[in-house]
Amino acid sequence: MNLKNNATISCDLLVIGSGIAGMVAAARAASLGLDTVLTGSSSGFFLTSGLLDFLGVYPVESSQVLESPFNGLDQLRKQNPDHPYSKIDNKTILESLDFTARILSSGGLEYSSAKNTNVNILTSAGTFKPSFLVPQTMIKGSSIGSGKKKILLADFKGLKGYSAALIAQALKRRHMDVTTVTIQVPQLTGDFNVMRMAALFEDDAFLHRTAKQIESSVQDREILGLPAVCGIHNSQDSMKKLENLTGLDCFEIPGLPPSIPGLRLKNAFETHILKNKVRVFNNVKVAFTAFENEQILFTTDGEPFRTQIAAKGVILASGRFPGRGLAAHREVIRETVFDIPVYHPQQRSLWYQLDFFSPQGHPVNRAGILTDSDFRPVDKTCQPLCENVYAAGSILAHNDWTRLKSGAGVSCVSAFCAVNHFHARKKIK
Amino acid sequence: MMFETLFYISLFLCAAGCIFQWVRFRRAGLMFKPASSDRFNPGRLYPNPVNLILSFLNTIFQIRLFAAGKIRWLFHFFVFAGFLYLVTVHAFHQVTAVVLFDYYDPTVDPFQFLRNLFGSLVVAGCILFFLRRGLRLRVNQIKSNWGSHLKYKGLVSIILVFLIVGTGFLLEASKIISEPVFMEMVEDYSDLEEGDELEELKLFWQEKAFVSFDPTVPADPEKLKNGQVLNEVYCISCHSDIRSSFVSCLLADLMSFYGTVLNQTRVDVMLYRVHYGLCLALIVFLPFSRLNHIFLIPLSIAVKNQAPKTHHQKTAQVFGASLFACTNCGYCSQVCSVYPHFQITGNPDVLPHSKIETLKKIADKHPDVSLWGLQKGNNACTQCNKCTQICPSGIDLQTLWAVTHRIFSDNALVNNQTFFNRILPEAWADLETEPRMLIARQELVSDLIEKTDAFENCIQCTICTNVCPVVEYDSKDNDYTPQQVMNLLRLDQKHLASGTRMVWTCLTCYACQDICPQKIPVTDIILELRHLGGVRADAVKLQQTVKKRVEIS
Amino acid sequence: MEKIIETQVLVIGGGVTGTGIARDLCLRGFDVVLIEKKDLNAGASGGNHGLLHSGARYIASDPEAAVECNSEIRILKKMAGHCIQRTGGLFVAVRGDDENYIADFPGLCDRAGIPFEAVSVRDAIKLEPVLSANLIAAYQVNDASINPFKISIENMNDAVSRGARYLSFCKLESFDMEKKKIVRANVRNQVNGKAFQIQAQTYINASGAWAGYIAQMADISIPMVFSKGTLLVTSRRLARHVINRLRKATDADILVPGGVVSILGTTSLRVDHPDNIHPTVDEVDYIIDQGAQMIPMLATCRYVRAYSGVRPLVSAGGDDDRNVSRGYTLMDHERDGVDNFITITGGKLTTFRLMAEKTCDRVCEKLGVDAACQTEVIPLPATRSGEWSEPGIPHGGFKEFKASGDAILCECEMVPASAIDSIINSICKDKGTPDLSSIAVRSRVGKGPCQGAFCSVRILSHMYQTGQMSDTSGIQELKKFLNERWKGEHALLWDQAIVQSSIKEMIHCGVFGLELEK
Amino acid sequence: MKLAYFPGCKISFYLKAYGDSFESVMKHLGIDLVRLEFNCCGYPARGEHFEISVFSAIKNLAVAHKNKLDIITPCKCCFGQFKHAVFWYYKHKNLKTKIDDLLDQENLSWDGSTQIHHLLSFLYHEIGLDTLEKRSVKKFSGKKIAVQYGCHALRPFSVTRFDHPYAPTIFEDLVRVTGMVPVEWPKSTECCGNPILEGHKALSLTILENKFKSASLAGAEYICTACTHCQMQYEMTDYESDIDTHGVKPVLFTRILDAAFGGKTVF
Repeated sequence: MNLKNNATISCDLLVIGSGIAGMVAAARAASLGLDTVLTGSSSGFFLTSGLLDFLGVYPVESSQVLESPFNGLDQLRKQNPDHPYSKIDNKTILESLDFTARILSSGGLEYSSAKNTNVNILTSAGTFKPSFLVPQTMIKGSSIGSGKKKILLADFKGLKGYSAALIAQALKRRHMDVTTVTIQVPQLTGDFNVMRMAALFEDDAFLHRTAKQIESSVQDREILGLPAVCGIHNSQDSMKKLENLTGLDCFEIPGLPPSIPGLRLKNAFETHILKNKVRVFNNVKVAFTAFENEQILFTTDGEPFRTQIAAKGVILASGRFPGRGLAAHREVIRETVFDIPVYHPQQRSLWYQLDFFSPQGHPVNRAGILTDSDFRPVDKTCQPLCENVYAAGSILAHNDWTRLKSGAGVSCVSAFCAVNHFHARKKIK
Repeated sequence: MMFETLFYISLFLCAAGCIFQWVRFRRAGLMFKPASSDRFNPGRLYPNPVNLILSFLNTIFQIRLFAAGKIRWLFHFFVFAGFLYLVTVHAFHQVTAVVLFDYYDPTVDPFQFLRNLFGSLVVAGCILFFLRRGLRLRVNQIKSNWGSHLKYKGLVSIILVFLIVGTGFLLEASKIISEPVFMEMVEDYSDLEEGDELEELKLFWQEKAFVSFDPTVPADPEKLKNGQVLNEVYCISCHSDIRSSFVSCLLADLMSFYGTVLNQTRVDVMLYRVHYGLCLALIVFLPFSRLNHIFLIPLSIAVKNQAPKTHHQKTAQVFGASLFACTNCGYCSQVCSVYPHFQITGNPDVLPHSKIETLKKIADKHPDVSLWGLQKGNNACTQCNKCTQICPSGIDLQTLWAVTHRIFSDNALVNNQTFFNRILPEAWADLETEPRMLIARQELVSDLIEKTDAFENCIQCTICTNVCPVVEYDSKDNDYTPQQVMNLLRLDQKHLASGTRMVWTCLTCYACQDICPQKIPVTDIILELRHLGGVRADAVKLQQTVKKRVEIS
Repeated sequence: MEKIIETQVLVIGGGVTGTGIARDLCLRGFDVVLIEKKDLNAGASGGNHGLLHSGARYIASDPEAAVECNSEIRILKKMAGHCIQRTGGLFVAVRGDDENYIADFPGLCDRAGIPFEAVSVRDAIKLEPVLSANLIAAYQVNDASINPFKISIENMNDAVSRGARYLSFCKLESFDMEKKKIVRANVRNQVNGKAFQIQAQTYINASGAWAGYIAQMADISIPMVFSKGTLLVTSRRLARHVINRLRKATDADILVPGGVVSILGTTSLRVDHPDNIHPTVDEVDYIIDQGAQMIPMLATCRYVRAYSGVRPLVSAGGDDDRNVSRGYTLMDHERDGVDNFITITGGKLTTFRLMAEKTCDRVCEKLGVDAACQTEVIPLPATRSGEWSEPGIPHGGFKEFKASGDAILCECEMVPASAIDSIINSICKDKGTPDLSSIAVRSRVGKGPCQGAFCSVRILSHMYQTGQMSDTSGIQELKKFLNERWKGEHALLWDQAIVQSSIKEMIHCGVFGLELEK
Repeated sequence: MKLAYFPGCKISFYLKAYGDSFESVMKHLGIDLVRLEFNCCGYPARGEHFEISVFSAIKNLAVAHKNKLDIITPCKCCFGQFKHAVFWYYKHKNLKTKIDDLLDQENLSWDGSTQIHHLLSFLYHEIGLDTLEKRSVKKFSGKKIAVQYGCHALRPFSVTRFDHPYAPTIFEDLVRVTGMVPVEWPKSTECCGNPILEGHKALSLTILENKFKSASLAGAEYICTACTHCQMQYEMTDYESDIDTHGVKPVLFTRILDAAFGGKTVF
């Protein structure tokens, strides 16, 4: 990606944003043979859980946890015709999730689902979270939901924000049989960080020592829960080794950021798209300059090494507030690349509920960009803003993903479809 | 007799001067001797004969100087070659020419001609030197208001040389026109009495050799012919044609206008005394003048070639006298890699030739030395070896800087990285005195720590800390992690932040900066904190140097 | 059989006045019990600027209060110096402000004996570069800032060390009256639900805004007026001095430096009830717009939190609450037919010591004890338990404590695990129940820009890991704490704050699904 | 093709082998290297003195500009510093004015047009893998090698635009040209430790040792560098005998390439 000063590069598709939606869009575009450029920062993955949700709760008002996402999907479409899922049929949704799992697999990370049903994953707060596509290292944990397994929970002394006792108490409330063990890590003292912890899991000697420490607590236990720090580059192998050493089934419990499963996800996506010759402008912000001759022109920051990018199509997957796709001001919420009109509650007093944990969610979380059925952002008259500008991911309106548990699903699906639409339209021409 | 006594006295003084200088050089050498803790002790540095011969050849032909600067080489070569001849063949003719050539006499050719030739070479060289100075052709045009003391060094020596050769020419000329000398010669080497014959010889010398007689001998072609015959009888065996001493001849021609007066005042005797006196002065002055580089350069080159081969070993010791081989030609500073450093800060001690001067002062326990400036300047050195390569004196500057650096470290005048390694950030932040230096130094900075939007967006996610190799490998000693440093800034604790170990151990690998989800320029901020801490530390150290100065020298 | 606690004096209310009274009484040799329905400073004592007035603010409206402030600030600086930052204050006027008031200011100050110094506009801006370029006048006065949490904690600690008992989360339910006297107070522990009784000779109602409700239990009616004030906390300190607007006291005209932050306030809004108040979006916007006239940066800077307090005022008629005297009200209810009951309410943070002194004088009088007030002469000792309530200044010896294996649990305010442990210890010593909220009262936990997103979980995990917590209430605890934080957060969410709150929601709702937990 | 050769400060004394092999490689490729009167790139002053670090770099660029040449450097730190300086030169208007004044005094000026090449990016983008492949007469098939990217070229990407800051590929691609097999090792983009060698030697060497260990675990025989400072750091093993290299040898990329091209280098 060495670029000369003031170089101009052109491409078929520019993907703005390196979150899940951006990555899936770039991967899809590459698989369709499109010349693709990806910009944005992928470090947001550190803040994700590493789980790929689809639809976990609906309706949110009644906190209805869905056994199968498809159970709620029809109702969602009926009640909320503007939700991204309402623009896609079930087949395409499954196709896109399958595609995502495949590209992750090609990037070295296995994800699996439980036959069109949600998987309930234990989190480090002691809660269960419905998810859909789950990393191999966590999937075994779904079996504890039945309450019949004898569980052993391990934590590491000094690992902040994770306590086996806390989870155990929460599980006891659900009448589960659970014991805990704390593992000492002599290599790490004081205030150590998660990455170091995770890197240790790639060391066989450490695994042996850990297994040894657990040994006395194993007794009648059947399954072992660990914080989600079991290896960075080779987590599946580390997990398998640990299972062999302890004789227990092992699963990871996702928790506070910075999240190692998120990092694995980032690595897998990046490996895949770089392998497929997507050009990546990491941590570079692009500014929209003009529509010109059916091309959309951008410049990157960083004078005088400013690069002009001329793209035939754009996938706007810049995310919400944390990804800086949307910017909230005291009076108004703006979209940061094209300044597309953003749907949001007019007065700021209406943005948030008084209860942080209000089941129906905060209205501002349904703010976002309105699109047509092809995921093209529309203006006030509901006309597409531009022939070849598409939006995908969390920037889309009417998707309160933290409540619906639909974050990754909407990202994968909308990105996948948006690229398909772009590709179809390009072929016709 | 008196002249000889004076000669021996001056030789004695010269020897004493040499001893004095030797002691001085040794003392400088002691400053650069290896510390007992050093792993590499190169032993004592003495030149071996081969190296000495090689460097002697360099001295004669000044090969290194030729490589560095042609004009400079030219006048050096003129002066050196000319003066070398004059000293060996003319001044010490009794031990050289007289012994080697049985027909030697200063007034016969080729000696008379060669003396003039080499003398004029010296004069030409000197004139070139003065012209170059006067026309500011000097290569070292470093604009600064410092170091006027450097400008006049060497000027004394060249003037002395010029005066010696100049008076030599004048002496020769004055002898040529001198009637008394002529009369003495006639008395000593002929049997001529007052009369026509003498008159004829006088006429011949008056016409052909510019001797001024009082009264003037009237011209007569017949007598002149006779005079020539007489000349062939009495004089020609010791006097070649006067015109082969082309410079003196010219001068004599000019002087003969005032011949009578000059002869009456015995100006030749006077000039002889002046000429001789100047030569003695040169001998006495030799150990202290710039001219000593004639001896020191070969010595320093010989030692440099002698020293151990690896740089690490070399840093153990520097030959003290090589400091004094520096002629302040300034070529080193001209090629210095960190010259822009000097351009921005104006600290002369960034530049090699000024650093040497300061080091000499330290070696001499000079009371007025800016150790701080030298330390700053020396720290800026990138060890690019360019100065060493170009140095016409062949001083091992590269090693010199390394050793100087070590001396500072040994004397607790450490660089900022080490300085902050020894300080507790809390104590550093509590430092009451906001040094005046801070206000005095108007610098442009990237300004990130003053702009809240650079770091305020930190969400304390600790991703930067997680990717930081320093945090990973230095967990025992590290204090604040990168995101904590950012947080300190938010808490308005920039001085505390600038004193943290994290800031000074940072590898500047930018891993944190490129992964920050909030795009906080973590590394750039850390670098700026270093800058801030550095400025403050400099001020603190400046106060310390006053105390340290005594100890170091 | 219900437990009965016997004591000489029962103080109701653990605000700065209540704790001040408890200490004052202890110094005079009384046996004291203090009950508080929540935790220290749960009311107005915890919801103010933390400003010690020089008095200059009241010179026109309430000269008497101005004189009181002036003398109290001197005493407090001497007696409780470790809780006070000698920031100094500025009174500044901008173009458009009432020029008559500006002109009268020096004269009024002189009359009240309040030291001041006129400062040129240029010097004022040099002192505080954040000030508006529209400045027209400036005076320097002796304002200071105080850490109200620290002063309460220290007062209570000193009282406890002198024999007082502090019962937190104990709510007064009713009085048992007999013959013009209160004989017993019925109290219920809010944590475990157990009821008990306290028998005292004298009962002091120092419950601030709730004074009316407490008095009601003794069949006494106090005409309370509740004036809600909202304040905003900036994410970093903007100014070194307290900056007052030089105008007739009104809304959003004071910016107080509180350690590493600045606090902007306040408003005055009549409310019906002192409970469940929280800042609203309209108030926030109004405060910012007003403040920005004086300090333009306030329009763009980041705010981490807004909070509201209720001023307990005793009505004297009239509509504008600012006209109601900010002076304190001391009522001996003998006149209302209850002999051993005293109410102290109203007043200001600055004069809390004086209020305590006057109250205690009355107690002495009633009980016929001859003991002089000593809070004027015995300095308040500094203890370690108040230490971590200091805003964010990182504590010394960071390196050593890191080497000893201590971990930072709250990154924003740099609170290490050892601090949490010592806070928990001191709470346990007071027979309290350590939870996230009570730790938050005693430290800076949750008060930084992340507003509890990370530290809540870390501290909770730490408490479980070390066995300081072992029941199933963890998730509820977490939700309660975060919701408490949310009250002060939701009205301020735009720009960077919304980014951070989104991340908080991502963690606690998106990943943990806490909203699904009942 | 003519390029201004910016060797950096350390090569001439500490790492002659790099300079020699670099020049040899360039000669093979028909690149005419011009030596100009350059000064330090300003990297050592980064963090020490902002103005100096930027001015030094811009002055070099101005010298190259005067000669109408683009710059090529074999050192990652020099490369990164040039980019970094240019970034600040344009960002900081007061600094630009001051530097322009100083340049003006020496009859220099810079308009931003000078291209800055690092050895690797130059080979990859300007020469091309095909050409290199064709020129490689000797292949070192099967030798496993770990490549060391240098931090200052990689990051921050928005300034250097070298390659992906965490998953770079160009070095691996270039190494493959010689028939060597680049191994995947987690520390390929991590710092070598050189910047703190003086101030925190022990830590610096710990970092170094861990790099050797990591490369060895990945099965590499060599660690390949294309940066003066990285190579100097790895060569610390020559002076500190107690560093455990795990049998991994540091090698300069240009030496491999020179050998592959049939140059004088014996490898």
